[in-house]
Amino acid sequence: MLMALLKRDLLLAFRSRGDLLNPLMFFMMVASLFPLAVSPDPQFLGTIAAGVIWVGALLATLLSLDLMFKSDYEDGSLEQMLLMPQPAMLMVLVKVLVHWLVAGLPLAFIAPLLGLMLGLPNGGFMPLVLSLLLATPILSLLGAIGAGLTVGLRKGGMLMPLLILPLYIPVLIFASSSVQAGVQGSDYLGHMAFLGAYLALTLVVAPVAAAAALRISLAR
Amino acid sequence: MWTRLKRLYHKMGSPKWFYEITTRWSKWFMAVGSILMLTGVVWGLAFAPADYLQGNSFRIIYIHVPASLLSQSAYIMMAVAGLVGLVWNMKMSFVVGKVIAPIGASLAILSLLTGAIWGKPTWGTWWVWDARLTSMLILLFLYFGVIAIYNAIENDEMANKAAAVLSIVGSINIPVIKYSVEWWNTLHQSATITLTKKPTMAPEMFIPLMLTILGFYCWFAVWVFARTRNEILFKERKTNWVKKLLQNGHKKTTGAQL
Amino acid sequence: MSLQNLHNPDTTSSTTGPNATGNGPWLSARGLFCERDERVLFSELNFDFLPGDIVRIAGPNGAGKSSLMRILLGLSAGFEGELFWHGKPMVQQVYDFRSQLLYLGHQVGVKGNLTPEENLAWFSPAATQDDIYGALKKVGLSGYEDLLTHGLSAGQQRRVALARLFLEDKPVWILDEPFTAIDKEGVSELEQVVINHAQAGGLVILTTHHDLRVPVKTLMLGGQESEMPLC
Amino acid sequence: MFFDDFSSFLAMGGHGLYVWLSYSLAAVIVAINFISPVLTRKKIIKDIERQLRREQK
Repeated sequence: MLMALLKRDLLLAFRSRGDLLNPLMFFMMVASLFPLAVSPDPQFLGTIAAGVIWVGALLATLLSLDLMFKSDYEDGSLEQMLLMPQPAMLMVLVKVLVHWLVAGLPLAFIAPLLGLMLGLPNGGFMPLVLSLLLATPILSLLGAIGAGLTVGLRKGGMLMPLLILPLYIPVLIFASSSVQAGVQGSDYLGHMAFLGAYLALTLVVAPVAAAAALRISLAR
Repeated sequence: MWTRLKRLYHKMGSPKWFYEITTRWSKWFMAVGSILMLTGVVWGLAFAPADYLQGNSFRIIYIHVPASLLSQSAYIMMAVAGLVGLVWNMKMSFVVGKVIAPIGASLAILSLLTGAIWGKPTWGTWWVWDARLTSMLILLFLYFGVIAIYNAIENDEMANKAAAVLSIVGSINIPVIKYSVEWWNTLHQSATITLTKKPTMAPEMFIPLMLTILGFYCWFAVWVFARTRNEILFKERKTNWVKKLLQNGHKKTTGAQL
Repeated sequence: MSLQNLHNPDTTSSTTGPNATGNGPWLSARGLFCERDERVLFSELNFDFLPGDIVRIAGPNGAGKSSLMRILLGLSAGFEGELFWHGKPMVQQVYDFRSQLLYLGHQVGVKGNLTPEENLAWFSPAATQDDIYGALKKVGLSGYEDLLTHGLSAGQQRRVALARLFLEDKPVWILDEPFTAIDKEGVSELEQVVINHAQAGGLVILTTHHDLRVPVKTLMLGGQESEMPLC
Repeated sequence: MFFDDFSSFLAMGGHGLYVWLSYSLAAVIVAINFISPVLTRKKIIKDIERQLRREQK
């Protein structure tokens, strides 16, 4: 049943490819606002590139989180999923996996392009991609909690950033400073270790919390 | 033993019992808290020596640190109350969690304001991205999230449970957030006191701080109890014991007027 | 089976749980109590649903029909009392119960962006393509198997979900207004399907506004005129 | 007493503004926390009494 769910959700994502592009386009737009707003000086852009790209990635993820459970809630599939004879946290894990594949992973591929546009020094590219690969699953996992809590609410889209952004701060700190470390030519293994540990923690906590959140949201 | 525990659990789940016991406790907490605060503040303001580096601005510590400590532990208390509510389906526990949120947020604001004011003479600007102030700001954001969820969900039971889940996740994240913010900003002064380590402050500076911390905790209890009693009154407004309570109270006030 | 009111049966059985032997009731409740917005929907509700039963949950609007269904499904925690599945407390048996359950709600969970075949493939992963085509034929959707569902009419979309009744081998059916948006012939066919399922030893629990030409047990909620909420 | 006289106590060695501003903000927030439940309580009691009177009629 979980495999079937995975297949179904990937198929659905593929059918609505247009929706998937929206966060990516948003990601690019946010990043290109900074040269316009602050300064196009390559020297200066290079120093803020890591932060800009990572802030953009956080916001783009927030934008796509609404899709995680919303349509399934509206057409009754979510009820059916909660009635599957497996713990709901497994279902949440499948949902998170699909969200990451369609919304998190593409960010890691497109980020080097933004790095070039923002004049990110050479040493920063490797940690940028690595940190995105390692930390976007965290964003999806924590996001699932927010999406689960707000799924039944009409104004949920406004509420979610408020609930989730504070939890994203450790990711932002370590991921963007890993890029800074790469730029300065120093070791960024410690940053990755932290991100890995945080990923492990959220992998344990988030599915349980998100499943509980979904049950609460559906128990009107 | 087990049956006694069970009876205690049922008692604590009973709004009437909670209402009555906290009415009695509040007076004591109020008295003890006020004495502690008065002594602590007078001692701290007028009698404690000035810091040899920061001078007299250091006296802000006697409200900044209690407010910071209390707003952090209030968040944890809120999460624990939520957990108890979710696991044992104890309604009173949810109520306590709900009333802590605005109090904790107000203390976080107090901590931030006093921190900023303290920063002006110390660092020369009103706001510095110091590790502890930044963590406190994020804690305030976490409080905002919980309060926003109470406002967004109309159904009480759903709101309580959703806020409980959020505060539990938040409190699991607090150590991670604190660690990462401290790591991010290691340039600043370390925490003023740690409860486990021997204080590096002089005793005549440290004792009044302990007094105001304890005093703040007592007052916090009074605030939580008062708000909880309000919630109980409203929730139980159709029960006989509330009606009786109000009638008795009414008689008393008219008696006093005569 | 005759029409009978299950509300408040003799209280002697309510103190003990239902017996756990093989032929005992499948789904039972003891002392169910539910209140919404400070209004008691039902209290001291006891019942035993046996294999072969067709149970209709009835009552005026707001009597708690959907609430009771959601409680039975385990989607709502806002109740007191105990549920039993095969004589054992439901809390320990919830995954076993769900593995035997087919539920159709108001929203049936059919995705417009999937074809009927793809929709059914995730509901019943074990089914082969032939099974799915056969089931779709039985609900009159032959030839629509690989069209996107949002192109179908509302009635046809519901029929996609109803095809699950032929596809999945689940003993317990819980159907919330299954006849909505179904035409007359469809209704009588569906009634026959429900009867067949019960005669084959299955349990059907449903709500409907239709007058069923099927012998059913009726669980009447809100016998007294429901009070208007105080405001 | 650490200070020589009352005016130096008020001045706080030049930091008077910061110290007294902090303490008055604290007083305000503490006062809000004490007063707001009392006001809420009065409102709730009034509402319940109005409800009771309506029921008696």
